[in-house]
Amino acid sequence: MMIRNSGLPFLDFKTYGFLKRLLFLLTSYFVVIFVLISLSYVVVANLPGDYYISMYENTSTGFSAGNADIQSFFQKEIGYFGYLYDIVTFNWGYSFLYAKPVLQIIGEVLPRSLLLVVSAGFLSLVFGLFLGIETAVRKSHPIEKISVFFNSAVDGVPEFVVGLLFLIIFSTGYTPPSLSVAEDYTFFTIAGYMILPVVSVAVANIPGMFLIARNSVITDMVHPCILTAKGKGLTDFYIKYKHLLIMALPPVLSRFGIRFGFILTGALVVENIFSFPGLGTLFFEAIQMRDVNLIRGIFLVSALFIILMNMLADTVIHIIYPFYNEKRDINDVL
Amino acid sequence: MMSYRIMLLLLFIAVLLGLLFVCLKDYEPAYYQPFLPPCKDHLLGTNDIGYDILTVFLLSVFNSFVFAVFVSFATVVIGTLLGNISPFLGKQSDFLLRKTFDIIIVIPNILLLIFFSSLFKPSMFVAGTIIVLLQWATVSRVIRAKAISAWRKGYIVISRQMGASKGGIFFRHILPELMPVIMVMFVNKLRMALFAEATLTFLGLIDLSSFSLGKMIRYSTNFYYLDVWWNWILPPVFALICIISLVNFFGLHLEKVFNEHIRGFPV
Amino acid sequence: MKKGEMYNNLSIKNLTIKYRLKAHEILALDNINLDVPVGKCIGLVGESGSGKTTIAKACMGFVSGNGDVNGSVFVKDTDIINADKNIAKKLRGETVALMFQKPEMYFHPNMSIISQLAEIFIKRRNYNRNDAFKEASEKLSSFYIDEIHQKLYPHQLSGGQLSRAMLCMSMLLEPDILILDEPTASLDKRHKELILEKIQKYRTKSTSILLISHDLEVVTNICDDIYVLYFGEIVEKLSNKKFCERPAHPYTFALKRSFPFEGSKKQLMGIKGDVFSRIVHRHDESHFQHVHTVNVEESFDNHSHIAEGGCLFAPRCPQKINQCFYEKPLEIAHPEGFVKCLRGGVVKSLHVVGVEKSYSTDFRMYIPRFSIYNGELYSIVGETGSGKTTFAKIVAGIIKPDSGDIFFEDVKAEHAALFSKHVGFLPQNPFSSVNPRFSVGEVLYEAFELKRLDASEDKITEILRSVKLPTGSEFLGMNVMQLNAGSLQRLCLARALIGEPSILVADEPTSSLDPSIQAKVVNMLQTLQVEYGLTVLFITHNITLAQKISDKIFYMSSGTLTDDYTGSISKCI
Amino acid sequence: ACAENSTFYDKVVIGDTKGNWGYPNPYAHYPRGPGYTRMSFLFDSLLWKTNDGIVLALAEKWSYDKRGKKYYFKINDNALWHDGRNVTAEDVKFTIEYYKKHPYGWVDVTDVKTVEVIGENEVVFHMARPSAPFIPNVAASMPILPKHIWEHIENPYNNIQKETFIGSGPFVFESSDPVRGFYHFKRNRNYYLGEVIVDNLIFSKVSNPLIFLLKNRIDVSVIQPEMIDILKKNNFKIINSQSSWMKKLLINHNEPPFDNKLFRKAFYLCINREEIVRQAHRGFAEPANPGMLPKQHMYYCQNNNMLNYNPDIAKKLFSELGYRFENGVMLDGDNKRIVIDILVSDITAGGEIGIGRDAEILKKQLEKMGMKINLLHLDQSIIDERVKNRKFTVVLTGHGGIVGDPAFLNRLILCENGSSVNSACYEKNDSLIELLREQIVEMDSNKRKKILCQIQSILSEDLPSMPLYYLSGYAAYNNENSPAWYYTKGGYSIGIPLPFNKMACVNNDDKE
Ligand SMILES: Nc1ncnc2c1ncn2[C@@H]1O[C@H](COP(=O)(O)OP(=O)(O)OP(=O)(O)O)[C@@H](O)[C@H]1O
Ligand SMILES: Nc1ncnc2c1ncn2[C@@H]1O[C@H](COP(=O)(O)OP(=O)(O)OP(=O)(O)O)[C@@H](O)[C@H]1O
Ligand SMILES: [Mg+2]
Ligand SMILES: [Mg+2]
Repeated sequence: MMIRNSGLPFLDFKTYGFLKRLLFLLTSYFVVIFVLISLSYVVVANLPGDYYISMYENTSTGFSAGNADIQSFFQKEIGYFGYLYDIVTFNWGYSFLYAKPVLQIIGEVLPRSLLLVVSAGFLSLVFGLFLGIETAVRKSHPIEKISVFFNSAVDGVPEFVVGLLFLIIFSTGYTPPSLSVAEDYTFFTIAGYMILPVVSVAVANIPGMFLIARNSVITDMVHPCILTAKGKGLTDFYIKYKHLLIMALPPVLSRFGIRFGFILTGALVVENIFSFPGLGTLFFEAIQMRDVNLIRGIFLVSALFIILMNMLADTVIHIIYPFYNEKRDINDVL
Repeated sequence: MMSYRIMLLLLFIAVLLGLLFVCLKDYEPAYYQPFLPPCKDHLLGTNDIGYDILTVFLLSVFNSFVFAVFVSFATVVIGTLLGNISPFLGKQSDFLLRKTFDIIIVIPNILLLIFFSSLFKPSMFVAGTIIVLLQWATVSRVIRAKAISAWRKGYIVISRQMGASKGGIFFRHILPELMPVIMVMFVNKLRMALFAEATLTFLGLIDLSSFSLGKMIRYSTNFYYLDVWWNWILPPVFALICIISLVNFFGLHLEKVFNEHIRGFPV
Repeated sequence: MKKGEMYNNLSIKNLTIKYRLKAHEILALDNINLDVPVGKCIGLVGESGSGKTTIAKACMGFVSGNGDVNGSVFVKDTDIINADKNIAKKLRGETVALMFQKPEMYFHPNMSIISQLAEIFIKRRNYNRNDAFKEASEKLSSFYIDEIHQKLYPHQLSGGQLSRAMLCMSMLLEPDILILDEPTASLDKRHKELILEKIQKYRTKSTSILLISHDLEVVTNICDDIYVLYFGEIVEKLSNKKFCERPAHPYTFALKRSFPFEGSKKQLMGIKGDVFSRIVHRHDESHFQHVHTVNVEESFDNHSHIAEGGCLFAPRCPQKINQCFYEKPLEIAHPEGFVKCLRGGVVKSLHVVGVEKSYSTDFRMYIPRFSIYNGELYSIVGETGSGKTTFAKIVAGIIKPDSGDIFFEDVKAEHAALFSKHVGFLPQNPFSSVNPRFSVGEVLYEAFELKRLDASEDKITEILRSVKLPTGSEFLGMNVMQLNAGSLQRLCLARALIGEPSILVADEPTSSLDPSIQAKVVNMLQTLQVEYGLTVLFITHNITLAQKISDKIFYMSSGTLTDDYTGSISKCI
Repeated sequence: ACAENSTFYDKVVIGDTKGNWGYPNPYAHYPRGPGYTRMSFLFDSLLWKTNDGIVLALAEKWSYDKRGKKYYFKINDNALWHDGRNVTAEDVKFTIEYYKKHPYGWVDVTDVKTVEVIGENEVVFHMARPSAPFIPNVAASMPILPKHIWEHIENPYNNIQKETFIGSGPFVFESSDPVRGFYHFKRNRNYYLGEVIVDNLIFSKVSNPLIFLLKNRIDVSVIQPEMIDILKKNNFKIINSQSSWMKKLLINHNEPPFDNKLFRKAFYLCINREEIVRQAHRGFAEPANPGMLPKQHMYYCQNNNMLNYNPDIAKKLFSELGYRFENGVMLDGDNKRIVIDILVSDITAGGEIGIGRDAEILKKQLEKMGMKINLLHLDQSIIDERVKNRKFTVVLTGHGGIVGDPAFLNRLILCENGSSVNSACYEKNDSLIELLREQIVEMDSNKRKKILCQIQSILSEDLPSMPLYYLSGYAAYNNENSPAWYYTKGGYSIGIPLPFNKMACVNNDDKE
């Protein structure tokens, strides 16, 4: 309040309010990130076994166990604060498994996973919203009935089931490609390899987004303000994709933020089915081999990514409608 | 809605048969020759270890369903309790709780589950508990939002103005108001639990010693190269899809029933 | 269109709208005909739920998804209801615009006010963004919404600010037909005046306004003609002047009486009964579908039916006759409009022509013309000895006038029986008007006997209950002298009401009572007036009291009656 | 010179379901068969194993004294490093020293005392003690490192600079991306052993080898036994190995009741190995011998004490030990039910995670006897750690390496430095320890076989661990698009049961 009146005359108070809320959001995200970092430290530090054991001990080769040289090389413990410091300074350690810095290896793999997750996520968001709006305004049209029926039927069917069904369908004719066989990366090869995983993840997630969006739109569609908009003589298209959309978007986006974790999960599983060399595959391997730094790195990166998506969703909500969260405040209730 | 009823009936029958098997027969089915094709004695043939697939299938449906009910029930109960607690405890605890939701929600569940299962392959019970612990937050978040908007409603403000206690208001007004949401959440979480069980077992993250649909799919897909698609792989896949659709339709139905009086007519 | 007839900007023809609900339908509008001529401002009044907003929306071509619509609404010769969607879209905003009733609901919650206005310019007038916002800002400022508030979101503005913004929005494209649904509902007096001025100014030669309001003051201030809507039917159309002077329909009349006009000190009394809605349904498969009304107290299963074709207002009408329940009233046209009433409008309960009475003491009273309409409460005040009681007694038939005629409901009162049938008399001093040896019961039995009615237990109970007296046999057996003054006066009132007289003449009924009892008796009178349509002639010295309860106050001065006592009251009373 | 009549393959893709096996240099590959294999295509050792037995590789000539104290190798004059330099005796000496300084997981060089360079291309290994497995496990396994590169490398672990992939093998490193399971090697045009007939060798990760084989996306892959019929129908060549992988129960000998020999025997008699093979592996496995060595092993001894499934004898033995059976429940002396926790790892051949049906069947079999069995499925690493710390009663686990030199018996039974995590750590029978120590230094193979026969019969008596079944490997390759791969008898290197012997890609006819 003080700032608004005196300190910062160049900020009008709407912007000020916006910044304040954003700052609040950022600090709370900061807390979340901090907790996650600590969690990753604690959980991983307590993993039984270590890289040395996984790598060298369960072999029938007769490697001399207890070789202090190797062991000490692979079993460095930096302690919690060291870890915090390293994380903050982006020195995320070294992946023994891939003999590269964790950030580098993640940097190599992340784009592929991102492409999978983000394209599937946004496909489902955009498709879901589009279908949701279009069917919601066509109540009791056969198309609406069919799409609602179909989407309700397949909503929540696990990605791996979709992937498996795709595998069945395509293993008879077109072979699901494996990214690994490719020697070169060109747009078309990548697109070719991506298509089934992406479609699997997207198909598994579209129904959910669709139903959420449609629900939201149906409630908003009877909002009197739509009548006002019609009264202004605006076109149907404009009303649908401006008025309806910005009313339906905040709840849909906030659900999307939550769902994003699930999409990521689904992507990991689909990676498994299609032998897609993404973060999921990397993570399984890292866990199996106890590549501690890589485990932490992947955990943090995925968590950060989910946070980022949530943040993005929140920010978009804020931009669309700065008071979305205010209306859910507990202050008036206490 | 017709198909919905029929599916409900089918699920009911399947669960009942599963129950029958659990009660009457030895819980573990007997060994026969592996990979028998479907025949009179084994309507769906036998699997790699020589179990009658139909028996395994029914037991799996039963187990998966019971698991899902357990998980969703626990999730919703915990979620509802914690989602309603903030109006009683105050602003600080509400803040803490909300941060807890936020943290739990952004934790990549699967990664944490992989962690846990690398410590020990959790049994279905333990895995269920972990899922509950990771999932209550989403329920709480929704319930809290609904509860708070309920607490803001005019008649509750008036009740409070007339001196009603918070507890009294909670049981008289808030809980009935939340009931539809809770039911819908329950259905959602039921679906989520089925989903999670199938996915995690498929990935081999849950102890594979009890029967479940995920386990069936996992084992059967190992033999994708054999002629077992129709009798072994697809039954659990379709059963899973059917149960999930059924749960969805049930949820849709509930939502419709609950929303009828809330929602206005389209303009 | 016939020559000489005025061109109608907006013309509603035979509009019927039904809302489908689960078990039944609601008949929101029933065969409405309404014209809004060019350059005119037409008012539309009626109780809540009578269908005003439904009309307003229909004029925009909006009917709820569950509505069935019949008939047409011509906007500048285009039937907006049945026209092509795109044509209707073009008309909206540009030719016809509606200011919605509840602005806080009808604004988009996620857009700032100014952008909701500016987008009209952008989309309809192809302005660029900056110009649109500038223009919108100017417009909003002219509606007294400052720049800070313009940028806010609907939930941050007060009700009044929103309604001004909504009004501004509806006027933005300068439509020829402006429909205003409660434009002043949440405005303070100053803003109300400013806004009314704006509306007045908006009305030009080519534009016309349909104003819907509960605020009769506003309606009478700016409207040329007024339509009165009751239960989805237009029951009366009348000019502003007539509305102010004397509306014909008992509903309009009652509505007007319920409104607190400026300067009026009368206590407000609502219209008897309540409406909920008019529903069309059938009880089960074997029944025919039928229309009937449902009151608030009644459930859908247990409701009163009115016979098909009866007057809708009949159950609430104080002057209903049997015919009202089965005969549909037709429009009775008069130069300034029409009225739908079987009795041709509010009847005169009492009409006095040229009554003259002189006493030997040089007192002469002459009343050339005096009438009370059904359900009204008139007070007569005046100096002592000016002839109030004389007049009262003449009306009650106690004194015969020297000359002149008295009519009850247009029937000339020629013999005593008519007087006793039509008039109940409540004397000044209750103690002297009952036999001190009588018990309560005996007093009432006597009255029943006198009026040649059967005094059944039920009737006595009912009559006692209507004046809020106990009904037990104990009470009936009590000697009247044991009663306190208030109870006794109420007993007298009950006695006067036996036989359902249409006029109650009360000659200073409260002067001998203490203030509290006086208040109770007066309240009772008013309740009776509303509930039973009792016409009351109230004689008192207490002008303040008269102002509180009367529709009109007459001043008696040495035998002449004048009604100019109410000079200070607003023009519309 | 003879290249015309031998077919030349432009590109051969080897499919693999796991994909990542580390980087193909000695210090960065996974210390498992497939990891070593990938490396072996780039790095040659002194000798190599094929179906002809031990053949020459970098060594042109070799000999050893009968006492096993000295080994002599003459290095092939034509051998070149991929960067064009000659392979010299110095490199060999350097390699041993380097491995001594920075132990290499695959090869144990502690038995070599010193290496003496006696000519430009001649070396003599002086042994600290005689070592029977020296030739297969060191000389035919140890990748020789180029001195000029590795002498500059302080820390070899996790060093994946491009020059660390320079070896002397038939293929030259082109690229690798372990995340994708992708390895690309190119033909070594100057290979000293003859013409390399594969131009591009690619290892690639595939999700389902069968489909990829059928679609000709890959040319060779290890397969599941049930795929054989389909592939045969499609003209694929099917090859298989001898029993090369063993599933067994590992026993904690410090923990009662398994510290008792008789109890172990009775317990083992309760296990129907045939049924496990029949039900869990549909016959595509072989019931294991209590003496551990499979039938095909060179040192296998016929043994009458097979301890086949016999619940009656088991019951009798249990009764002698004081256990009682009541209503199908097995009770101990204190009337308590016998409860046994079994840690289960679903590991299967190749270090991969199997379907894991064994435990299910095992549990059923044992519960039929009236014991209560708790199965605890655990991650391999956790099992390893618990075994290492001896925090278990019984573990169901498995390992390969049973086709190579029987030196592995020592690692699997004794509990000394150099033992595997899968070791039974059984040191209660002194004569067994004695015999094991003896067999490893016995250079005469006949005498060695005798010792090993004794060892095998003691093993079937004492049951330090309980072998359940052996698995064999199966592979299929496309006859037209890839060279004739084969499973090496006894496995290449220290006994790797994989079909990817690098010599299959070398046409060494013209050497004669
Ligand atoms: N969508 C709808 N469905 C069912 N009934 C409706 C609907 N809209 C209006 N009604 C009913 O139609 C009748 C007329 O409603 P309308 O809103 O026109 O009243 P009104 O005269 O504007 O009242 P107010 O003065 O309170 O604004 C009411 O009985 C109302 O309950
Ligand atoms: N949530 C809010 N955020 C920001 N400003 C608000 C909010 N609610 C109200 N205001 C502002 O506070 C002022 C007072 O609003 P309030 O609703 O109390 O007015 P009011 O006296 O009830 O007016 P009216 O008679 O028009 O209803 C207005 O200027 C309004 O813009
Ligand atoms: Mg209205
Ligand atoms: Mg207000």
